[in-house]
Amino acid sequence: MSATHPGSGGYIVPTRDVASEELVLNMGPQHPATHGVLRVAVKTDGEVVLDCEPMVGNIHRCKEKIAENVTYVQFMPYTDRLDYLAAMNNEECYARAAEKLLGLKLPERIEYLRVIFAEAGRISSHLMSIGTYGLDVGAITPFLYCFREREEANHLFEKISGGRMLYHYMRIGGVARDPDDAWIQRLLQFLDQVEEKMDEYNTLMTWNKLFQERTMNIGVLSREKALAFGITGPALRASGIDWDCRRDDPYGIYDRFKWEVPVADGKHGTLGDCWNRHYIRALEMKQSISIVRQAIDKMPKANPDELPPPESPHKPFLAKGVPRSLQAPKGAEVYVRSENPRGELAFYMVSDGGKSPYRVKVRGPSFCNIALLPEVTRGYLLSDLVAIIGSIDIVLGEVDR
Amino acid sequence: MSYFKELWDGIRTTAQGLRLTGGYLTKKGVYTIQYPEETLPIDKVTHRGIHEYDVDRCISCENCAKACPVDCIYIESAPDEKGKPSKGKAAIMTRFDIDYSKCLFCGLCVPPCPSECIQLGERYSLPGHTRDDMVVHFHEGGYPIQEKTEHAKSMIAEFRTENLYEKKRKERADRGIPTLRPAE
Amino acid sequence: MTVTEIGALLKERFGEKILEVVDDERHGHVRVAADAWVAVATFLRDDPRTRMEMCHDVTAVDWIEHFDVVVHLYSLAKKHKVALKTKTPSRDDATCPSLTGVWPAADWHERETWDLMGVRFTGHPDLRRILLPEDWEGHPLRKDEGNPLEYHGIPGIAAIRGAEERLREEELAKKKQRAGGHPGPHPAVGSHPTDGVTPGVKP
Amino acid sequence: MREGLTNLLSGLPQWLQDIALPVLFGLIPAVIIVLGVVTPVGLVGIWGERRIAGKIQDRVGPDRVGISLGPIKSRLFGLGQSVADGVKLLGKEDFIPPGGLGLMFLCAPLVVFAGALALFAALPFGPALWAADPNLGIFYLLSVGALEVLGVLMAGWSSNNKWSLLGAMREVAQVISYEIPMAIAALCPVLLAGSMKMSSIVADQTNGLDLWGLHIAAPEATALGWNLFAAFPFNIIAFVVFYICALAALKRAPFDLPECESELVAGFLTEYSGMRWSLFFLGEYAAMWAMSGIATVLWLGGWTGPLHGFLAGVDVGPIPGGVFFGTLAFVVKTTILFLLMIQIRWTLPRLRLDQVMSLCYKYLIPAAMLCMLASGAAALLASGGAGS
Repeated sequence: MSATHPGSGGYIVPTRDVASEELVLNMGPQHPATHGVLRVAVKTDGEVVLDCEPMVGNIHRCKEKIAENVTYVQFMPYTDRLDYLAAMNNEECYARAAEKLLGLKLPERIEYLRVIFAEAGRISSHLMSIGTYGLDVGAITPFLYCFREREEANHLFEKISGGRMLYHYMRIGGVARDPDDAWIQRLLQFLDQVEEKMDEYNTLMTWNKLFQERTMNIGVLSREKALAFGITGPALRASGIDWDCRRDDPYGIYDRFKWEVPVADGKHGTLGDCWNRHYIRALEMKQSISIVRQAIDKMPKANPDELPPPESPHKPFLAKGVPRSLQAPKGAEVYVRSENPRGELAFYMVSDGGKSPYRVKVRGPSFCNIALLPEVTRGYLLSDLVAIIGSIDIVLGEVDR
Repeated sequence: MSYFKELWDGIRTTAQGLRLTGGYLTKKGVYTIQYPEETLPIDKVTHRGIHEYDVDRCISCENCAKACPVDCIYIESAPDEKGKPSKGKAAIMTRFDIDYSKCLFCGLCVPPCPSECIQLGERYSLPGHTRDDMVVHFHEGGYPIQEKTEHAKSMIAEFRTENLYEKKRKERADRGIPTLRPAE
Repeated sequence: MTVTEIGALLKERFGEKILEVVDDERHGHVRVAADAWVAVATFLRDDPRTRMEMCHDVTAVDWIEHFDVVVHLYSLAKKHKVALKTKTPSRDDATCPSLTGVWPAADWHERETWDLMGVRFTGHPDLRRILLPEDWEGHPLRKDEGNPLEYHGIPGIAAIRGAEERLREEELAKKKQRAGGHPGPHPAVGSHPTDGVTPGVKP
Repeated sequence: MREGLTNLLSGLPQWLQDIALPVLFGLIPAVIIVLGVVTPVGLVGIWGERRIAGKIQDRVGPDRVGISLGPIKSRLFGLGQSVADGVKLLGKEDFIPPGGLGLMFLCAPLVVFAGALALFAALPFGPALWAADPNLGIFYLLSVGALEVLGVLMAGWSSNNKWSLLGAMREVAQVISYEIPMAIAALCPVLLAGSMKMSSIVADQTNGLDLWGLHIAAPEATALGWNLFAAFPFNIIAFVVFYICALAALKRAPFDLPECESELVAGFLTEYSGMRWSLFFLGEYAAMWAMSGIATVLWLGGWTGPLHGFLAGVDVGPIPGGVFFGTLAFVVKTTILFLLMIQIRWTLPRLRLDQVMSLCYKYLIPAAMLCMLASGAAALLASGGAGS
């Protein structure tokens, strides 16, 4: 007597005549594969996952409450700590949200710098997620290779912003510092290095048969489910949905660049499986490299009329006319989203005319993506659960906020 | 047929992986550095480490404390003749504490300073056993500041010509405020 | 489609249930009466002209006398967006129909809104706390919610602030004493040196 | 020396002599050899693994702990790291999980280590350099190698921890399955040599190459006589099958499911700490080396081969050249296989349990059976060709 579990990944769950019990495993919050302090309560039958429930909130840091008590400028360093692996992208989104709320207009050079840094941040973040995904399925070496490249990105960001992980580089109405030519040259070298070394990750992971066995046809997320659960980012594109809000709902100056949005075509594995989610990230890195190169080519020099050089190295590089004390009009509200490495981050900000926002809501992509974990893991093995969590690529700083 | 193809794929990709790692085994040199002997270069201008602060140049305007998102800067100055906390060039700092268990190292305290007496420095190591070890009492000397800008340099020259450094040090000694900063 | 067009479409279909259409450059939204909340959402999802497949975000804003529940919708096929807003009846009766039946994505967002804002979503299958512990009292993002003094022996920020300040002043006084300056404890410290510095003690 | 001792003991009663002589001349040297080999192999193996992992991953690895004895100061490439770790682990709390089966928990690492230790007893390091050379050598080695399962199951069961239990169950399922192709693959050289005795299998590999009834006289130095090339190409496949099975039986990556850190925290090791934990590791590395040694004996000619073939006549001090270079050849070949195990670990991702099983039953067992048949046929042809 045996039956396939409803919604299972094809594993046969025997229905026994003998009395047996389900095993409830408490995975996390200090489990090595939960990417932080996620706790997943897993109900298993042997090694087959019958059901699971992610329990979040272990590092809830009251970010939204804090935002109501600090000024617009002061909230910027806190946004670094949302998705701490892609701090540049968070800052970029928050800066745009605040600028839209305050009605500021940006000079060209700042717009280009935003794009360069956001895409470099995406490369840095994807390096991390690809590396840790290798760790999740047991390949330890690609993790260190990815870290080597990420280290270069850290050096670059440290050189320009002073921080290695939490940059606080974007400022409302500008950036912290204007990069010089030597820095740009180094950035180009970094891009070359990543492009060259990506073959190594692909050899050790993407095209490796064992890795494919572990990840292909696992955790299949169908188109319909992906849409219904509000999945965004690489996970959405891995399900075959051609959507990237940088291209389809362009913000900043993304409409000026030519690049392809990588979408899974189901040639390898199943549409929406773990392997596709991993591979989309690898392809996205290539596209980001291309965007950064285009932006560097096109970036204009700073026009001192609208973008005066800062008086001292301590002062941020701001557009002319950005007031020192920022105040938004009463009742103004914005909802600004940006394509983060993990999905669409959005800030919903409401102003009551004061110096600090009246309400800030952070829509973290990881928060929405992790909600579907029970849907995609039912019927797979315990090992697959780890692979699925890794492929969704969550950052708990953003889930718990 | 797929049986043999999968077998072949497995062998082929495994061999490719082994060739890659084997290449690293025979490669000369490594990417990482040996930490205590070698350290990574730190950019003097941009690095955001533990603050550097000049207690004598501080005018006690509290701009830095107001700009701080986490309220980790505590400022007090000695009262002047009128009994109010002294401000301006003559201010005598009785307290300038930064609580590094709270500090975000965001650097927002640096731009508003009119006398450029506070900036983020190169130090990054502040080990301690208690939370109180994380509080640095800058008014007792703290870390000497490195002048990065022309403005700061000119201010120091001004202070020297007016002999303000000497005056303030003497006054602090009179008031019994400990000064750990070595005499120049 | 712009927000105005979507608003017109909705007005045509739902009449006076659509209270307001704001096509602001910053934030275009449609204000809907609470009793038509689910119907409007379902219409927006299913109508071939709108096809709002993605529920991006559900949240609430505390306007003291009532809460605004805000939903941000996107259509990937049509590449347009709209926000829906509705009022809760009052501050005490902060309820709103749940959208989990329309978009499963609303599940966790609504749980979060309930957790932090205290808006009760009727019809939600599993309305539990999500970010805060199960036994937490109150909803911290409400404007009248203060800082708790203690939670399971962990002192709240209000309690810590007092203790920290005293600790620091005490230490300063000690340093002054060592330097031979002002002798005696700081007036704020009190007679006993450890008064009020034990964590968890309310000041 | 032996005679002197025998004379010394001759005054004792006969029954005591009967016990004392075998113990003195058999057991004690054997234990010294085995312990003197196993522990250094374990310690150096752990250090080697970490250094190689470092090199593969573009970093340094442990290179600090060396010797500092007065004027002699050397980092020795960090060789002291394992010793330093051992000292640290000795100082750790010996934690016994509450609610677990205490005695079983304490014994489990000993069982695992004893299994690894026993492997060395029948491993021929060089010509006449072995603790024992039983007639059923291979049979003994394969049986003793499976002892480890018992220890791991004990560890997992007695830990009172769900992760440990899952790890132990995986280990049992995996290792017992892999015993089958491993034994079948090991039968190929046995068929070719017509003996299960380790020394006979080695001796058989100096006789030149039998290629499907065609006998090619090959001097020892060419290494053509190795079983690896016998019944070409089936023994190469058998060797690979055996090697993969050895990886699985030793729960090395990519088969390290019982202790895979990203899924089961640390599997059956979750609750272990201190010296007991390190015993598991010492046992694992010793067993790795021993398994490589078995593969060397079965397919790579044991102590024979180029090195031994060329230099057998050159004595090194008091040691006869045959013994010295034979042992050296064995150690070199075994260590190369050992290093390959390490390199594989740092290259491949981990398999899933059902894939481990399907690899065993779908690929390895058929391949091993085919190789056994081919080897049997080759042996038959060879004997027919020889006219015996």
